[in-house]
Amino acid sequence: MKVDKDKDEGGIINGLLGLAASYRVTLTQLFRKPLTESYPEYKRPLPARSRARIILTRDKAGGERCVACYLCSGVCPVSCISMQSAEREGGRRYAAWFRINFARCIYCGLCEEACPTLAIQLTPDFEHSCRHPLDFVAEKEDLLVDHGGKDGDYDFYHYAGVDCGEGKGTHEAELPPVDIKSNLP
Amino acid sequence: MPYLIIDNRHIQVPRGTTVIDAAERLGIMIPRFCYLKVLGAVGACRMCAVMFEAGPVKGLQMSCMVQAADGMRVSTTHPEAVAFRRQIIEWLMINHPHDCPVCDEGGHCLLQDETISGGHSRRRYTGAKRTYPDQDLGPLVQHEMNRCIQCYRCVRFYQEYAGYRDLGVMGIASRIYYGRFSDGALESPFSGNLIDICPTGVYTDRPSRFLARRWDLQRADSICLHCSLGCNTVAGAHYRAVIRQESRENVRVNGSFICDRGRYGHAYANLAERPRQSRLDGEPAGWREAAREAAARLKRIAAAAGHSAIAVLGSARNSLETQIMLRYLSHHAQWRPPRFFVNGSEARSTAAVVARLDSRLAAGLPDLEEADFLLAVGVDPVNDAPMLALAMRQAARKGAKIVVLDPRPVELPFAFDLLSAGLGDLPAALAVLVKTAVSQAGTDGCEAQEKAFLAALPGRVPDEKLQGQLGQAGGWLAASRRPAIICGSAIAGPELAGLAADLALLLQTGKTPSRLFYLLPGPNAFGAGLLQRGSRYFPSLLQDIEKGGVRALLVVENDPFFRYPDQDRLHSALGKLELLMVLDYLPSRAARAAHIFLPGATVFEAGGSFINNCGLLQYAAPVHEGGIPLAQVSGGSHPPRAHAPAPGSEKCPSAYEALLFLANELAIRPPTMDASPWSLLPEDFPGQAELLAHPYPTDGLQLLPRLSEAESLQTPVNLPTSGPAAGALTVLRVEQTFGSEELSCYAEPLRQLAGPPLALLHGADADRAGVRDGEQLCFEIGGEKVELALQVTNRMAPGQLIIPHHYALGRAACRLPAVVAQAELRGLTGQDSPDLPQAITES
Amino acid sequence: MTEKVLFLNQKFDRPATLEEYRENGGYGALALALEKYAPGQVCDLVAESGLRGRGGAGFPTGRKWLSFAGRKQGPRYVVPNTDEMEPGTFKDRVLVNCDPHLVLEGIILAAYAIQADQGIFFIRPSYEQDAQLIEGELNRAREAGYLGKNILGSDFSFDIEVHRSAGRYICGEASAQVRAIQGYRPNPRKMPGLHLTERGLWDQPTLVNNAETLACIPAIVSRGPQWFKKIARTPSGAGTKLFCVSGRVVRPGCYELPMGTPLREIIEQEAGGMLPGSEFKACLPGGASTRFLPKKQWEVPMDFESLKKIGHQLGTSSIIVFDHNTCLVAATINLLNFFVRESCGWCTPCRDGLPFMRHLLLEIEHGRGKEEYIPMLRSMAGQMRHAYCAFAPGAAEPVLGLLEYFEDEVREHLSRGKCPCRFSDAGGGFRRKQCLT
Amino acid sequence: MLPEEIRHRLETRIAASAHPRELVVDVMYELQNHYGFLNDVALREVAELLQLTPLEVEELATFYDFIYRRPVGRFVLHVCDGVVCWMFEEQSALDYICKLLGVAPGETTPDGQFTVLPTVCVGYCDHAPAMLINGKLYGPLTPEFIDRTLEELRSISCDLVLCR
Amino acid sequence: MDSTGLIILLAKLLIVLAALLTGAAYLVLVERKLLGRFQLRPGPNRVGPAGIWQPLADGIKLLLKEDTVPAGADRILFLLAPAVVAMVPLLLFAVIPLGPDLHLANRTIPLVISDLNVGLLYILALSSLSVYGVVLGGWASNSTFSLLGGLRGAAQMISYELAMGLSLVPIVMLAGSFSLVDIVAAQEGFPFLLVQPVSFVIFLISALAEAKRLPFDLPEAENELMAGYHTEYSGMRFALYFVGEYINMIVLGGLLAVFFLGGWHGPLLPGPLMLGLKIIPVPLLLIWTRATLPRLRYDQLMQFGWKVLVPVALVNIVVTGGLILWLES
Repeated sequence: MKVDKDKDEGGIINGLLGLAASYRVTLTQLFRKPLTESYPEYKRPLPARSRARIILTRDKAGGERCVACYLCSGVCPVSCISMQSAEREGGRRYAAWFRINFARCIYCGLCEEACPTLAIQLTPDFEHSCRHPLDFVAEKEDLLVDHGGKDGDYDFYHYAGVDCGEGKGTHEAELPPVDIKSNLP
Repeated sequence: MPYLIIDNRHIQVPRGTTVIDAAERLGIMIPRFCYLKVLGAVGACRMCAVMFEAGPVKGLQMSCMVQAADGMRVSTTHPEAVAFRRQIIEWLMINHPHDCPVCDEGGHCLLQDETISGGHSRRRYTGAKRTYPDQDLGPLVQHEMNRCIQCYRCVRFYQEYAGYRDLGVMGIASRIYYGRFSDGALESPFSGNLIDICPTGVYTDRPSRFLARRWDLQRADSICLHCSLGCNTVAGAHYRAVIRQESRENVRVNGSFICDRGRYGHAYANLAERPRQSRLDGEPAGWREAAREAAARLKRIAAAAGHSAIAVLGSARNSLETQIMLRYLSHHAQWRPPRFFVNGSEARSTAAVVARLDSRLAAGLPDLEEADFLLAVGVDPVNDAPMLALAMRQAARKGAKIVVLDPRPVELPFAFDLLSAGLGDLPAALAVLVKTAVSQAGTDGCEAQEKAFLAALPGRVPDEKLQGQLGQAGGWLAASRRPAIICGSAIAGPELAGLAADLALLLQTGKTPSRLFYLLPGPNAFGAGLLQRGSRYFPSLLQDIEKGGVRALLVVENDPFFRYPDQDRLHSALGKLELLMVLDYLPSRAARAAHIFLPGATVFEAGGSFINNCGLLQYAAPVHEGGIPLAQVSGGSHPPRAHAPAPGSEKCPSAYEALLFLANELAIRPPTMDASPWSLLPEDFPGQAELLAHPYPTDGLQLLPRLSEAESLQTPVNLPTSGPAAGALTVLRVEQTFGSEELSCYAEPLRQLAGPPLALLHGADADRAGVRDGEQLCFEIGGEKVELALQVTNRMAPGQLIIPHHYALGRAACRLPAVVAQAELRGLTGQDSPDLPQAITES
Repeated sequence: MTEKVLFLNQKFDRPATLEEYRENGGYGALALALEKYAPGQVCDLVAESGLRGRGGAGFPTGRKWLSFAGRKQGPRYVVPNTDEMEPGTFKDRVLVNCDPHLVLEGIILAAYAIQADQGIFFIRPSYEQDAQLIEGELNRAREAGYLGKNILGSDFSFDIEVHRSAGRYICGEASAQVRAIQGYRPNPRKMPGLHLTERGLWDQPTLVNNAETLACIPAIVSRGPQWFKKIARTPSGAGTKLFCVSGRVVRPGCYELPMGTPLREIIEQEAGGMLPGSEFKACLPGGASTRFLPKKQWEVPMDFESLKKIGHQLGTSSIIVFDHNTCLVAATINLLNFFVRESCGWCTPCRDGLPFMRHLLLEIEHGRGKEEYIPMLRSMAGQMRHAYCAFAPGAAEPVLGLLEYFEDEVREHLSRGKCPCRFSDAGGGFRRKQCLT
Repeated sequence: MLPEEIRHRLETRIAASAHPRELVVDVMYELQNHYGFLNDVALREVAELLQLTPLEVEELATFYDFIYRRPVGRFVLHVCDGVVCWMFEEQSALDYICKLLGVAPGETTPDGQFTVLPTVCVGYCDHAPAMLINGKLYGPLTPEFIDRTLEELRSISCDLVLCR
Repeated sequence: MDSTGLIILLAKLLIVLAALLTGAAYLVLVERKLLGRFQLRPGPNRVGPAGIWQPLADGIKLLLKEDTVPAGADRILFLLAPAVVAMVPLLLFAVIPLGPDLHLANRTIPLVISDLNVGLLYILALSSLSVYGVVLGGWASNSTFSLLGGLRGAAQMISYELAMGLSLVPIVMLAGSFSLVDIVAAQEGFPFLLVQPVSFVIFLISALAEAKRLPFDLPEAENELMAGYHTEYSGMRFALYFVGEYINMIVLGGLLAVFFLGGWHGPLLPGPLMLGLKIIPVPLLLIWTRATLPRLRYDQLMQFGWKVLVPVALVNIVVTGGLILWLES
């Protein structure tokens, strides 16, 4: 009730004038040219950070970046990501299979935030529609692309400190492996 | 009882409690890396620093190194302490790799938690990181030294706590290295605990490597079924496969650890060859269809040949619910009472144990740790029940004297005295030992009955050396204040179990609070023992089958072929049956031979209650729904998209539910509609009232039959004092840590560790037979050949031939009777000469 | 001429023999003690003398000995610690080489005082020559009846064996030394509320004392504790002390001087002053694990209390003298290098913290330092005092000294973006860095 | 293989000891002297003699710096880099010796004569800069002194072994 | 009534129905187009040129959609409720005179479907009936959203019906008849708007509220109640609610024209066209209002209805009555 009293301060005239002013505003809009871009005829270039279809990128050497750490599936609020991690020859961890159910995906981008290897990325490509819900289920083959996407130079395994066949101590900022039998003090 | 203040909260703790533990009691988790309650404090990581503001100790101190004292005021959040702990984390992280995403520890990593909770997020150290080469530590544990933060937990557990000496710390300064001398499998059967203990990912679970994150696992509290100790575990399943098992702390049973057999023995639940399809006369059939047909045939047989033509065989791995249902069903259908043991000796031993173990005597593993003298008879702890060895080691570390009386070359991770007595001599030797002890300690206060009993015990064994050793051990026993007798049932018969109880009672009357600890032949053997009262043993049942008195046999989660000595007899007998119905989850021979087969559910799918060797009833919760593991459905690539269940993946009812279904079909209605298993309990079942009131006690329920005084000291004292005639060998078929237990022998990594089976022979016998160590021996048994490498040792009792139950020995080895006298040995080999060389022919 | 206690029989070119030692009253104290004093009385004498441990920590020796009373029965051990591995310290080598029997008599007296059965002479590998010398002298002492069963006809039996170490500074720490002797990894180990004097070697009461400490005992027993105490030049000191002077002085060496002799006097008179062309810049007054002592403080009397008053430690009283040409940042790096290498790897501050500090100093030395490194160093060095044993706090001392007295020099590294020293030919024919300023 | 004589001597000593483990350093020294360094065979023999596991011996062998787990030459030059020696030669003595012998620190000369190792203070600070060769102390070092000493050592036929 | 009369009546019915339904359908398009332009977008423009076939496409789509009935719904009521909503405005139009009587082949054809002498009461009665469509639809759906929507609708419509009825009393007083034909006839000289501006405003606002359009669309407030009382409807039944709403808008225009703007009276143009011209601005005004005003809060809505509109309408009656008395006297 108190609210009304406060609001009533301007009086009926002011109220009516305000009402009229708002009608005028909408009316002037009516005669302006629509801003709409007609979509299929004209496709607006979207920023790289737009969040639409998800891809799995590769590192510079062409290897899969995904290490199947389950962080994306762990953080996904709609549980649309599932995978099975496995060990590749040489000790590299990778996804034996990797599946995103785009029918569930809400394109929130949390998976991309969580990804420690920059493997999973959202792209501006939003145009995908299917008739059958199961056609929205994308497997690793469907998700893998042959480029590095954003920050294509980063290679997790160069910094991770795990041996994937190149030997210990060969990556960025690593000392050669400790030789405990060394005679040096 | 010191009274102190931690973070403005008051607490009183027992004397000797460290401040870190006192804080934990208040729910204040002081960060730590090197400290583990069971391993004690060493103060190496410096992570648990807190501020002592008042009291006998002042200033910043490690809370694990300071014992709580009166008047202490401690602040865990003092800025100086927080700053110091932050600094410690930063120091620890300068060399820690950036590999959490590919580390299996990620998600349940103490280092991760404490780094994040400590707020360390920016790297100030600009130098390069130290790296280490890794080692191959065998099929169970994966090594990744780069992650190490040098907390020393692993060596302290491995060397100090568990007593194995092949993993240690090498190097110095910031080049400390934890590992073995060279690549190779860890020797300790407790190596899996390194995975739980390591605060980061240096040791990770190898069989489940890269399979799942902890947060994705379906986890539930479970019970280990691989021996009778009933250790507590947490099982984790992912994508319909049980992939990991961890220990669960229970101070009444296993403490904080479990053995590797328990940790990795769960593979049987995920086997590709696990039967998941019901079969009706060899043809696949629907579960209900098969079960209905079974009921129909049972009715027909009962009508034609009488109710007693139907017999039931349960097992020591049945859940208690299943056992109760079996008994209820057979009672109300007027079938023969259920049998639970294939081996008659096991059945009698278990009966003796159940009859003799009462709460005055029963000890748990923690009680053994407190004992000052341990006498183990007929037990090879590391092979029979590994966690027993760990408990015994804790007693040894506290200074207990330990004596093992066994025919086998027992190896234990601590100093002990091995008294080698042949299998037949065990009861007598035990009697001599205790007689010596009691007479040395004095028999004052003994009633006449006890004195008579004592007098009737044999005073000597034939072997002079053994006699001397027994005398010495008797002296130690007499001097001890808290002795415990550990008695096995794997090789020794019921006489030994009875005698052990008698002796424990006798010692107790002699004012020594002695305890008794039995091992049993299965995770729920105790339950079977309680419910098998009045029923005869399997061999007699076999006779009835052969005579045609029994025409239908219902086998629930058992495989008579796995252990029954005479395979041919068993085979022909079961062939005579009109109906052999098998309910199991293992791809067993019996399952293949069944007319009607119903697939069962494992403990991970159905859950169940089990009574361990000390009479403690514990409940294992179901972990997951079950079904064919996704990896098998998909064959490694991505699983099918459709939601339809894969063929054969319908959820298998538990044995209890299957029997309930059968009972309904047979119009045997349980008294209550909800059919709580406990409502079907026989009235003389111990703890029945409590079970009805609290059906699933969370912390276990001690179920020990009440024994009257009159029941004590009842063993017939005319004990055998010698084994088979000279020149003959007693064949012992023994358990092995890995590769011999019915369930865990399906686990591939454990099979790798089990290695090829060995036959053990005493040096003197080997000399007589003219065979040498390492020789390949060929045993011919009923036309089948078993090849075994011979190991000659003088640490065992002469006159025995020791052969492990081993998955690789297959059915031929099962034919060896547990004990062969001379004549039988001859018959076994089909030769007439009593001499050894004929029994063992060189290949 | 001051009183000599330890270097009474100094021959400079060779060790004193048993005969020479006996001529000067050697083994008289032992005979006296066995004859006149009960073991407890010997402990009392030592306590009265005010003798404090010469190994670095300065714990009152008498108090340590007295704590043996009432300890559990069974074998007891004496471990004379000759594992000095601290840079700049060589007094035990000189002492043993000068008068081995003095040390032996001290050990036997200590053993008598605490009723020990066995002595284990712990010697570092680089003193192998001395170990062989001792082994020879032990045999001589045995032949003369000072060791073995029923020493000098009394019912006291005691023997000493030599334990050779295989290196590592940490073995000088008492509990680590005990573990080293037992054949375990020599990490210092403490049990809450338990001391070595209760559970040491093989869980038996064990006395670990520096060789120099033990060498003082015969004089205390034979000439009286009051006499011993009064030799010192300051009331807070007691007895004499071996001062090892090394570094850029004319006559580096080991000098026996009364406790409380001023530092300047030791350097200028005994050691002959600075080398030509060198100026005193700083010194480490007590070995590598003490703080740099600047010139303004060099009048300080060298004893435990006086040094403590101005924020320094006597340590092993090994005076390492730096001249004005030495870059103290580089010197600290060298010291830290030693500590990093010799850390036993037991606790985190020592194992991982010291390399971090060395890294920061190296960055500063190589001109890559940042302003924030100075507070970082200061805080880390301060945190070191919460490490497991005294090793890491000792290692942090030079850094703390550097930041306390020579912060300007550190800042100069930062502001110049490089070390303000350059290489020149000097000192023994090798190229040497010299400060430009 | 270990000569019977050494083995016997060690076994006697071990049998006489109340705590055999106490002798582990001495046994390692002994076998190191015999083999030149403590190789894996020697290490296993130490373990066997003392009834330890190879790992337990390795735990100690890798801890101590005077137990050599890698091959060394006939003479091991432990060149002191303690602060006093450093003050006089600023790494140069080590550099000089390495240059002279053509090896890096930790390496052995191709003729198997010398191994150069930097080492912590050898307790010869009054003769800084100093070094330790097979247990014998040398100092103060100058280029000429080093040249002369190494020449002398080369000409010595027998091993000058005090400790290594 | 003879057969010709019946045929004529049926023809009138057909014409009116066709015009109303087409009008309603295209009003949807007009609304979407206009709202689009108010919001600087083009509006529907894909089906046919400028989207003129959009209503057709919508109709086909809605017809083809599955007609679902939620579990637990009161099936009969659920099915009937939309029909009530759609029928009421159609029936209302029966009493609106479209023009002067037409004389054709010596027959007088009144351009009204039915000239009830209680036409105004008929209107009030029918508009009360439409409350049932809302309430029953909401209740029968067995859904919380629907029920709340129905409740709100009932409260709102009943409240504003009062003001609406009161606002028409002066018109009756002026015209002296309840017949709409008479009311139109009474305005031959001047439209009542000039003498009854207050009534006009009250009627306009109440009618807006009756039509449940912005700013009075609380019963179907999307961001609170999904779609209010018709949340659970689908396909053609869903469409019926909208048919009802849009016809209602046209009928509202007709009523305004009849009561205040002189009905079909006007210069130049024939009656029905004149009426049409007067009707058209009303839906446009409503659409404009929808684009302009935000939704009221519920308490504001009730307060406005009961505390402002009803008293003002009462005062207006008294004043009008006084004036009439004064003028007559």
